[in-house]
Amino acid sequence: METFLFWFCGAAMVLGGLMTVVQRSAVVSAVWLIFAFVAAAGIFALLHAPFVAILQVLVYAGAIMVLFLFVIMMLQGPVLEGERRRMKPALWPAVAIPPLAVLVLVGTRIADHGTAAFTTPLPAGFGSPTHVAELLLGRYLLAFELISIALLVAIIGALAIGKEERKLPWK
Amino acid sequence: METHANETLLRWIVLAPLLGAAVIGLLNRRLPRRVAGLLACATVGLSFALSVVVFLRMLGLDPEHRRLTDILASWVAYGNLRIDIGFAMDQLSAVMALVVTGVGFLIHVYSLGYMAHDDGFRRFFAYLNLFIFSMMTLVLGENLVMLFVGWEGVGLCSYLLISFWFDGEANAVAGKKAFVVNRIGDFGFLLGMFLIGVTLLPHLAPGEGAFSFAVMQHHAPLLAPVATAIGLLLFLGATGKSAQIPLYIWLPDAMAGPTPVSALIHAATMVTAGVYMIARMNFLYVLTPTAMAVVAAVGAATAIFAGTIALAQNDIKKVLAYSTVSQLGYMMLACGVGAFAMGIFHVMTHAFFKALLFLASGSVIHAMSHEQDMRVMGGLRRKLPVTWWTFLVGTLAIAGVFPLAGFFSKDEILWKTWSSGNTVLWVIGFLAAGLTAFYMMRLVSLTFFGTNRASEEVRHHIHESPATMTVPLVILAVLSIVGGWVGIPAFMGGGAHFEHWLEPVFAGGHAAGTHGAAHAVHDTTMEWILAGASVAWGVLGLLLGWIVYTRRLAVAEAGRRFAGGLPYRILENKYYVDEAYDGAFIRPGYRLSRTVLWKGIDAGLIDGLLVNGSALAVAVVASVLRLFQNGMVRFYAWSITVGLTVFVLYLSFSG
Amino acid sequence: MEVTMTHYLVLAALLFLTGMTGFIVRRNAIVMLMCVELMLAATNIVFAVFARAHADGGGHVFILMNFAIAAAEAAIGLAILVEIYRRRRTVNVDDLKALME
Amino acid sequence: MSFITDHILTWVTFLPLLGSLLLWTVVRRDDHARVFALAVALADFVLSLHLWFRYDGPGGQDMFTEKVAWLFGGKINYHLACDGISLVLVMLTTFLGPLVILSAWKAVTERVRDYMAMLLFLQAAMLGTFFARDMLLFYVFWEAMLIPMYFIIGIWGGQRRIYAAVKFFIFTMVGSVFMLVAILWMYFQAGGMGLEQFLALDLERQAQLWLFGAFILAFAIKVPVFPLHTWLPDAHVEAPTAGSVILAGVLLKMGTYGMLRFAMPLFPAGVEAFAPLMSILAVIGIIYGALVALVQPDIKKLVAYSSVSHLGFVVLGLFSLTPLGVAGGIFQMLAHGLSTGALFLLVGVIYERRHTREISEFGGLAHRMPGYATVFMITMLASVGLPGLAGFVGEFMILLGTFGSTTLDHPRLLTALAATGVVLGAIYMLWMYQRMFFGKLTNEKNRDLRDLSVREYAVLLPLVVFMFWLGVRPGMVLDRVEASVERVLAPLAVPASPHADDYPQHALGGGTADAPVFVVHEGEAHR
Repeated sequence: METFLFWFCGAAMVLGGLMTVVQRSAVVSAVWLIFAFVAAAGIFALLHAPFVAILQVLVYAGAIMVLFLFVIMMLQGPVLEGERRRMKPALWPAVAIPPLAVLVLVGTRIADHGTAAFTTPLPAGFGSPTHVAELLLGRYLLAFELISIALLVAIIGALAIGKEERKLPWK
Repeated sequence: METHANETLLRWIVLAPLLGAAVIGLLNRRLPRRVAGLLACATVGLSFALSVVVFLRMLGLDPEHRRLTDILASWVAYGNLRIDIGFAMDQLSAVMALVVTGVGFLIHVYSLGYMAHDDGFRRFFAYLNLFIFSMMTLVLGENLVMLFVGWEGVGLCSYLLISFWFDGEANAVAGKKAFVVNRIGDFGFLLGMFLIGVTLLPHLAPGEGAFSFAVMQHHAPLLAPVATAIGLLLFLGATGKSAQIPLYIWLPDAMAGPTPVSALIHAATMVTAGVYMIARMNFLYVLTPTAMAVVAAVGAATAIFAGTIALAQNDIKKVLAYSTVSQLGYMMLACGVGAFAMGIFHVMTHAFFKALLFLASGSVIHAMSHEQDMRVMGGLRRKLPVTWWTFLVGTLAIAGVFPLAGFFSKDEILWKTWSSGNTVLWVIGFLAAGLTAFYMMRLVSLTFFGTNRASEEVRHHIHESPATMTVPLVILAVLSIVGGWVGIPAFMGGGAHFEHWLEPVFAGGHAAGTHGAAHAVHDTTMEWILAGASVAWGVLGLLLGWIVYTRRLAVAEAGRRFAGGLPYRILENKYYVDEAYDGAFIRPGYRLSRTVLWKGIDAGLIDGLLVNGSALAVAVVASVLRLFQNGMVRFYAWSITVGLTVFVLYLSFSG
Repeated sequence: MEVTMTHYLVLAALLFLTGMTGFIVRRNAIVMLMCVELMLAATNIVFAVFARAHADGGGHVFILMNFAIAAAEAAIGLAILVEIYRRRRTVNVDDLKALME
Repeated sequence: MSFITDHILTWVTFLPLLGSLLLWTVVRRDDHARVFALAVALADFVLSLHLWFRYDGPGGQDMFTEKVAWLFGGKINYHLACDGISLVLVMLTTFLGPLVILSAWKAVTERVRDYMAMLLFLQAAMLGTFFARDMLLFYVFWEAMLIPMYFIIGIWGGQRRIYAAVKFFIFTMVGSVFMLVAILWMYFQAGGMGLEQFLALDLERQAQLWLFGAFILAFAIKVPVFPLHTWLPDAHVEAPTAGSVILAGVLLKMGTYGMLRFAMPLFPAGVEAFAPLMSILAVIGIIYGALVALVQPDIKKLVAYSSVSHLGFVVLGLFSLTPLGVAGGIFQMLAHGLSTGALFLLVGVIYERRHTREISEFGGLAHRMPGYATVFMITMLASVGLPGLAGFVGEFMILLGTFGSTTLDHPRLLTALAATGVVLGAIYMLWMYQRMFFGKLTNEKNRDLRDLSVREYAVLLPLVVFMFWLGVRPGMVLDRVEASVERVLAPLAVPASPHADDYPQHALGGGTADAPVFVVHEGEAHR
């Protein structure tokens, strides 16, 4: 069952990713990306990270991608149009070779050394919201707080950038 | 080296004029002119009074203990280098202090009249007071560095006062020239001091200041191996300050300053600082016959050299200036032959009669509406009676007519030169004495005899100077007559009091210094003969000068045209020494600095080739690299990808 | 064939390379941002894999951090894009050469 | 107050930084910015007075030490301390700070807030550099100085300000990079960044030579030593007045301070090998700077080249390796900071009025501006080393120290050549003065010049007072520096007795021949 789910979700993710890149229209790309993210949530679930999987759907596929779609809709015209011209064929190898090289490398590595399995047994409740929450508000409290500040700054920053004609309260 | 009596009055002798200078300088316009002038005179007068008080106290002491000190504070104390801010007065500095403050006071009073209508009245008196302060620091400084402080201070005041009327380009240039030439001398002075310091410092006991005169004298044997070098270096300093060959060139130009300044600084006091310094360092000079010989030779050469130039000058102050240079040569000559006391004696008498001559010439200039060219003077004898009589006294004194002050000092110098076996130097000195008499009489003749050659308007304004100016003249005239009587030599039945007074200071000098005199026969007959000869020679010079320039002007004209006028032109142009210095040092130096160093090395080589060259190299590399900086985000991303890939590959193959 | 750790990692690598390539190839700034999100998701998978391998929940916490970063990045990035679009009427990066010089 | 006095160095260093941050964030109006900056600078000066009066390290050791682990578990520390040498330079910095701000009161009208903030930021970096006893911390402060100076020249400078700023930046950066490499190398050897750890290293001769070269390059550029000086005239000419004053007054001393604090004690073998070269370059710098200053048509450039000359004296004093020469060098740093700082301020005064610095544009200024002429005269005399003013003591000690140096090859020749700089100094200064102030007032544009204002007097008079004060009472500096100099020079182990052998033993009464030349008498150092 796990095997099937992995191949299913994995294939869906790769497909989603490829379609995101290939599709000309930004809207279609975004939709494919949501597809990939939902599949990623499946992968997380398979990796015993249920809480993360849920958040992946809620935050990523939900909130962030909605934001993207929102902006695309807001900007309308040019964004919805496809890209005007394709890349010059002469440059294709330049783009393709590095990732392919990495893939070849990975392939040879696996051929040489085989695969590695998960060995460590997992405690009960691993990856559950309770477990993650304990860590988040315990061991990683400082990081948690810092990230909250980062988010706050991002909010203010986005506001400052987006506000029209610099009508900011402090200017 | 014994414990010296403490005398806290010394500091007030020095500081009183400084106080005056500070008050006048700071309050400036808020101070009424009268108050400023009187304050300046009062502070110098106070200095003089205190000097007299200390002098009298000194008389009451036994000769061996006539050294009073007053240490104010430690100035520099680092490791075993100690320099104190302190003053000391012994017989030598007592003489100098009395002369400086006394003559200084008279000249201050004189200036009240002379500068009465000048805009810079207050500034003038502030500078003048500052000068007295510096000069007293020089004279009373407890150590060589304090002396140097005063030395530089008087140089500064000289600079300020020469360029006092800074409107005129010439005045400003002359002031700068004086300062710079003095600085060249200071270069030698500094190195001499360093040599002393480095030699003595390793051997000092704690608390001994290396530059203290007493300490140096105590350790004089240590200095013996380097005495010649020190002596010559210090003498370079003295040639600057006391206007000896080759650094005399600033003094004649310095006459651009107000006349009281010429009298005080460039005749009576500051220029004798070099002589004072050498006399002060006598314990060192007696260790080095070579340096002494150089001092004597340079002194004699300067005496005759400046004397010849004075023959052909037309500016009344320039004549006096060259005469000063010449007289300073005499003083150096005296020091060089070991007769330090005579050098100082001449410093004193010269201060009287030369100050007198300058002040009197100032009176003439004042009367002539600031005209200084003797060719348009003449016949002033009747219109300026006081000036005329006092000027005559000064002339007779400088010519060495018995029994005026100049006779005793000059005669003694010549005698000591003769008796130390330096016949050549004696001949030079003797010739120069005749020259002095001749050109001084030329000056008198052109100025006071004959008919007045000035324009109608100027002639109309000729008047005798006010009392503030004439009273100092009279006092100085009296001093020029009687000033020499303190040193009537033994062979004339005098007590040679002056020499005996200074004896403790020059004790070392007399023991070892007058090497020639030690085996010379002390022949009073010879002394009489020489004295008679020099008086006769002087009178001859005077008569000749009077006859040629009052009665037989045609002879003078013939002299001028002698050999196509070439010798005269050379003299008139001061042997072209200024031009030679200009061509040899100043212009090439300027051109070197400008074209080679600045434009060549700085802008061309370093900046052009190295700095901008490397910048160019960077620019070439950068222009290649800029192909990559094309502003395309995607290109950047691709670059990162490639880099990352290479990195991953490297990692996996290396590990 | 049993699904091992390697499978997951290769999957993550594939996703990452896809995102990376997309970032280079696409000209539309919004799509480029989406590609960045894709790469971030790939790294999240790696985190999850190693959290599973070491039985350490720290990896999950890190994924959450990454979410926050991704959100912030998206917010700022999109805000900038909107601003650029207002001024330049385009979001095509080839037309945006202000970075040059 | 103890919360201040317990961390006095941190307060002194970071108060200006705090001030600059507040300027950027809180203060809005220009006139407020001026007053605020002045208040901060004055407060910093007052704080530093605490150091001045409380410093009494009898052995010249560090005091007021603050050490907090910073990175890598204490291998790199936040380590500030103050000894006599740091102390006097810090006092110079904090003293010039308020004056500089006051001098920019009216001269700067654009972006006043930023300007003041830059000045305060710069001050913090300079103070940190003097206090740092951890090499990384030192390097951070050292580089931090570049940033505000770069902007001060680049934003508020003259016509060619960009060229000058970039030139300044690149010159100093090139040197610093080599120094950074050397610092890192030593860090791995010593296992920590502490200065005392570096001092404890026992390096091979070859290594020392390379490291010394790297350090000295950075410092020599900063000083600047001939032939690395060409950035200086450009930077000075283009920099605004306050920038020039700080640059000449303090920044250049970073180079000589670095030599004394780091390069010389760390690498005795390097010093031994390079001292002849450095002293020759110093002497060339003295004469060369003076000669080139002579022909400058621009006052500011003239003063800039005179700095090259004066700092040549400092370098010469340091590499004489005698306590006297080194202490003289430190004293000269102060004197130069006062006199050249004042000269730049004076140039700024006339530039504000006439917007030109060509000497030929002036002449006869003494008529219209007697007060200005007087202050200029005093400053100039201090600069040429007239006794009684600050310049003399330093030069005297340097030359005397060099004259008696045992390590240089021809100490007397070098001294003689260096002393010609004294003569040349008088020439170029007096000539400039004569052309500017004397003569008739010919240029119509100078007809209506105002004399110094009260504010300008307030800027200049403290400097003038200290020129006199240091000239007459140098002891207040020398006493604080003396023991620290001995301490810094200790690793160099200079053979003490120089020329004692030159003298016949009998003249000395025997026995005293090997007494050291410059010894600190017992007890005297503890005054």
